Amino acid sequence: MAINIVIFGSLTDITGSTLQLENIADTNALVSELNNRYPVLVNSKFMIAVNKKMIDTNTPLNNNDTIALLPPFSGG
Amino acid sequence: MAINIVIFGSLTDITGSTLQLENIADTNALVSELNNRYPVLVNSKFMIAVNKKMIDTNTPLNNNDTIALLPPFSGG
Amino acid sequence: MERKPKNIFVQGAIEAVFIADSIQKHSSKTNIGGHSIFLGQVRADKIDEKEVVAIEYTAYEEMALEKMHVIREEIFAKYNLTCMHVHHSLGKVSAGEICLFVFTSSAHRKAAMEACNELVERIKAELPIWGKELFADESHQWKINQ
Amino acid sequence: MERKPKNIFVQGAIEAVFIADSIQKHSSKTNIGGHSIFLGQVRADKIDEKEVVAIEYTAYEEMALEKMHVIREEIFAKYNLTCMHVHHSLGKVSAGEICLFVFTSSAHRKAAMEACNELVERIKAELPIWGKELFADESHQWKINQ
Repeated sequence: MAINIVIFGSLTDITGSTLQLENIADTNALVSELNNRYPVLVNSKFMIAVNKKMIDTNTPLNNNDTIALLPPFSGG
Repeated sequence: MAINIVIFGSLTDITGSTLQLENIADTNALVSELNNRYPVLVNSKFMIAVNKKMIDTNTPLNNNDTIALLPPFSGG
Repeated sequence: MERKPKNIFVQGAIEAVFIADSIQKHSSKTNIGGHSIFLGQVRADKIDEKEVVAIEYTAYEEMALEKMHVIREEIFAKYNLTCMHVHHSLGKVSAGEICLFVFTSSAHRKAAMEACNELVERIKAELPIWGKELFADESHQWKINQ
Repeated sequence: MERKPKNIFVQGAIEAVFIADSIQKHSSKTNIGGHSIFLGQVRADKIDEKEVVAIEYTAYEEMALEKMHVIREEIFAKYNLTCMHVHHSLGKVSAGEICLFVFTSSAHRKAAMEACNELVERIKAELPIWGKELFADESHQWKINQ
């Protein structure tokens, strides 16, 4: 199972702007995996959107879902 | 003693835009004289400025004072 | 800083290109973070089947400029502004044209926005300016501010 | 009335002439009495002796446009507006240039002013857009909204 991750703002300095990961069951597992790969992420504040909807509880992931990592917005 | 009166807004439909009057001791006397000359003025709401300062009590008038009759403002 | 009374009056409508120039001039002030602009536009109100085609503005100019100077000083004292510009039409302004242009700028948006709103309210309430609403048949009615 | 999502994004700075054109277009809408405009301008902030020379904006565009569509509908439902226009820069905008243009119009000024203020707050808080503050030495820092 492939999930596509798009990354924005300050987080791109850590992870680059896209990632593809396999075998991630849900958003909690995703965060663990990301923290494993990029230990400094632990200090970063960000929200997660699954298919452009912001989520705030653990959410199961499906094949070809698009996940976005969104640090605090700073438009305007 | 001459006083110069400048008139603005809707009041100009009644009195024209300038008036010169003689022997008017104070603003109360002025209002009486105006009401005499232009009876429809009684129905008009306006403020009086003496030398560009708005007054709200009876005010003595001096030679060559400039009096303005100011109906409610409607700029913008 | 002592500021001199400025002339706020413009003959006829305020043109979009004048507004653009005014905005453009602020690009050299790189301490500005936000601009707030209010534009008053003449409405073609219908009154008893007759439509307003223009408003003709007159003012007690000297008194208006003195009062505007006081308002300007009070607004500068109250808000942390970089700049403030006010322009008001005199004479005939047709329906659809701009008759009032209020422009405030500040480092952070809140001051510019609040100052702009307060300025518009004070200009309408406190400046000796009158609008005469003109109809197509050359009759008129004096504008009343709400 | 159903409205379609509009593109709010502009490449680079928003030019004064674009703003003037937008104002000019409203002269045919003679039911408008007031326009409220907010412009965001890039500040040359000094941070540890280094000066911001530009901000580079990126966005999660699709999500931003969907969210903006929701905000637009909510603002139209809440305020009695004639029109609403929002433009935000993407890419590099130099200090002194305009990066945000919010434009609301209504018959009576209050609706336009309140809607404009609320729009600016919501755009800053809710749209997935990020600013990267660029310094002259090519280092950068990510902008934080207060």
